[in-house]
Amino acid sequence: MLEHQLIQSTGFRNIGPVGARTGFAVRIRIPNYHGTRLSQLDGFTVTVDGEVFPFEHNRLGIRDEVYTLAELREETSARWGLLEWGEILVDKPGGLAAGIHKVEVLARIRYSYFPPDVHVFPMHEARLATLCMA
Amino acid sequence: MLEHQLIQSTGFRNIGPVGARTGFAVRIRIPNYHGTRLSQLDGFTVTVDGEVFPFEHNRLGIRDEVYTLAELREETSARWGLLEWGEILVDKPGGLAAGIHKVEVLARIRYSYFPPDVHVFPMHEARLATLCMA
Amino acid sequence: MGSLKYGVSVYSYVNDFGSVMTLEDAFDHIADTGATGIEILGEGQVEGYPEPSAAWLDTWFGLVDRYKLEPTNMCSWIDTRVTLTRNLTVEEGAADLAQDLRLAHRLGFKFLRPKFGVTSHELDPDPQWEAYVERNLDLAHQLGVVICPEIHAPTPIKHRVTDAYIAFIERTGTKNFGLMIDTGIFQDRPLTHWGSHQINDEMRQHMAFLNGIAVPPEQFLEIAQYVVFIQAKFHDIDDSLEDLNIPWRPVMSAILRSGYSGWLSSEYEGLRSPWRAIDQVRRQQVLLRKLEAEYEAGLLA
Amino acid sequence: MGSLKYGVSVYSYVNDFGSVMTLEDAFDHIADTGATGIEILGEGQVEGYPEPSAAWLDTWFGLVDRYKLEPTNMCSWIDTRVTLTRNLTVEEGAADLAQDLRLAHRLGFKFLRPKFGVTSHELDPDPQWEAYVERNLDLAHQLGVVICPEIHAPTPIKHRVTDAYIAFIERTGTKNFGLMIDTGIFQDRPLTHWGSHQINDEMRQHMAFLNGIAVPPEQFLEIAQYVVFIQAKFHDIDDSLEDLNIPWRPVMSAILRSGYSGWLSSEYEGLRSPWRAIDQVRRQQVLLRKLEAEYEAGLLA
Ligand SMILES: [Mn+2]
Ligand SMILES: [Mn+2]
Repeated sequence: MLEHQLIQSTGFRNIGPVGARTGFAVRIRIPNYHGTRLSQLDGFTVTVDGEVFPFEHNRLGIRDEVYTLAELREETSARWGLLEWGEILVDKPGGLAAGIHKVEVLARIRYSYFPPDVHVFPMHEARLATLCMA
Repeated sequence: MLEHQLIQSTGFRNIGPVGARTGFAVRIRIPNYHGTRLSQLDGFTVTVDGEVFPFEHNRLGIRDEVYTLAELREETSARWGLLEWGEILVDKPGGLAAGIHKVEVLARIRYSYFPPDVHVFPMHEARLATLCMA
Repeated sequence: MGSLKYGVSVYSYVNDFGSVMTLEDAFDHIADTGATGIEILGEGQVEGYPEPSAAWLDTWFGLVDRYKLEPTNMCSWIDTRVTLTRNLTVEEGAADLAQDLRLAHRLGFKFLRPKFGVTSHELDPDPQWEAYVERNLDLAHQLGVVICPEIHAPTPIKHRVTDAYIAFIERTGTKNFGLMIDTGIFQDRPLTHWGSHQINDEMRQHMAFLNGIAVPPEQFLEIAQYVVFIQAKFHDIDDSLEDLNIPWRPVMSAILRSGYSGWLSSEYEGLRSPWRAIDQVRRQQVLLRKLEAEYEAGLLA
Repeated sequence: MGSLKYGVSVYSYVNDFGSVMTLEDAFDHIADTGATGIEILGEGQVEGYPEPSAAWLDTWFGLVDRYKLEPTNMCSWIDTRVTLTRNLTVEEGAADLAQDLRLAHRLGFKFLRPKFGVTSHELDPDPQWEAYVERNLDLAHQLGVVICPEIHAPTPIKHRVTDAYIAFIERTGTKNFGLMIDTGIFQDRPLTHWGSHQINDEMRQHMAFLNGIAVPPEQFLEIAQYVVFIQAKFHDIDDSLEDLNIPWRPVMSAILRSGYSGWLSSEYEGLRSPWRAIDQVRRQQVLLRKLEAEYEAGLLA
């Protein structure tokens, strides 16, 4: 089961080898009320303790695949199911320090049934989350 | 999955044939933090809209069995697992009206590791609950 | 008693679904309200959509059987703007609709609600909708499924969108296309919450429909002959069983006087605090049945 | 690095377990903290206790394997006052303990914490405890399981209850019986919540231990040789990573200076609002590891 909120407690972690971290991951549930074709997602901006990591550079990990923004935008077959979590993968050499961080996610979802000029819908959530292993 | 609270929304229902209801049921999760031998439960007092239905007369339904208080007190083999719901079965000819009711449950649990004179631990919860079918 | 059929949409439990509730739990919650129908989001409740596994299908039919719930409507979406740089072609959109029709049929649903992309702030559907649907009318007929786009706020009943759907029905004479009414169009008092957020003044300015577009319930009678499904949208029913947004007495009166005898499918869309929807749906089921009983007793004008 | 082993008790998630969390979720939450051990309540996490099905056992071993968590301690209870009119006999109590030892061993646990019935307001265990345990020492030895009753507030370290357990160890010379320390005994500031309830003055009067019995951490050194397991009980770690109730700096210092090299198993027992425990456990794991690192760097006296 997923946590009710967008940003999950578990899965907030550094990535890359211990001592040579390459970045971090934020686990989220799908920022939508239904499963979604990946091309309908237009990336995720992540902010940690005020430092902004823009959506253009972050990747999405879902099941065993990782997508860059360019790949996501063109992925019209693969889908993100309502019961699955995904993780936003963020480059940050050295990773984050162990401890409590303020984490914000701005997910950009596209709805064809919103008017074209506002069809990228920003969904924002913020929380304190704890990263366990430096 | 069960609701977090003791008294569940679903399962609050009249029992007996439509038009000749014999009483009602209140579904609860186990009033304990671990699974429990049934003999450690000493009955459930139910109050609906201020009307008290004392624990001596109510029955406990668990899985496919129903226990009177006397049976419960002597049942040293059967157990109530942490993931299972039970229902308190209450006699009330005619049943309850469809609609929103204030429902209170006072569960009496016995803990051998509490001092003998206070070893019946009363756990009380109250909520508004909706009975759907008269 | 009663001519209406009562169902519940699993959308009512969104946010809870997958966090505090499994699919089986949803069946249990719905069946215990006394409802006999279940509505789902295809890409939502169907694991592995659009091609669920055999194991999932077994689970589905097992639940339908065990909880004695009839599949009513399946919701789907047509992702018109499929990428940032191109739209679906007519062929692709029609193929997606066909895929959903087949899936709905396979799961036992009799209605399919596709949500089309729109082209304007008045939510005019992409003109391709007509081709998507027309190419699928034979398939829908073979499968016994009725395609029903949703009349949803801020689009009212008297509007060119509704008119165009009705014109299509008249032109084709089809029985496999009809209107779905979302009762949110009758909302006549402001919402206080949107999802898990309290609505503030800025949100109200940008989304005036949050205050309700207040379609007069009598207008339902004028289009009732085209209505095949009703989603009983609501947001908040208080502890006295009063709905704070939807005027159910005139709405139910109009629905019942029209002779509509299809599904009324509870669609809760209020505050998304965990577990709240479960009891809100129970309240609505009681409220709607009570009003139907009053109508039958001659107490509801 | 470090001599301590970090685990988490699934009891930390009680109330959430079965409502917002499955057993697999608990494994996931625990493994992601960096902990390598899992502690459970036998009659709690084991479906079908005391005789889980073959299917459940497959699930259990699959999870242990997948999440690479080592089973640490299993908690059990001896229902001394088995009915209102009679107590367990020595034979029955010993049989229940044997049953739990076998189950713990079968699931891969190395420690079993039985909770005995008590006879007084000072929580003296029923004198039969000694016979229950003594009859099972050979079995525990064969199975490689250590039986460890819990020293839990309001019982302090310097107390006849602790003394009696130590005397038993000395008398029998057993390696299969030892002390479990629940760090709630070191609590030196009042709790604000008990379960899902805010604590009021009346509760404080009746349950003075809610304010903390404040055992001096240095006393741990006096009994450390008998301690086989530590439940790292805690209630509230704030947004600055400060524990509001347990003085971890002197507690960790004492534990580390004693040379204890066993498990520290997180046991959250604070406010039971849904999902809160997940992050609280993460905070504690960070806090304890940070203090161990400070100790190793010579920064923790
Ligand atoms: Mn709707
Ligand atoms: Mn403990």
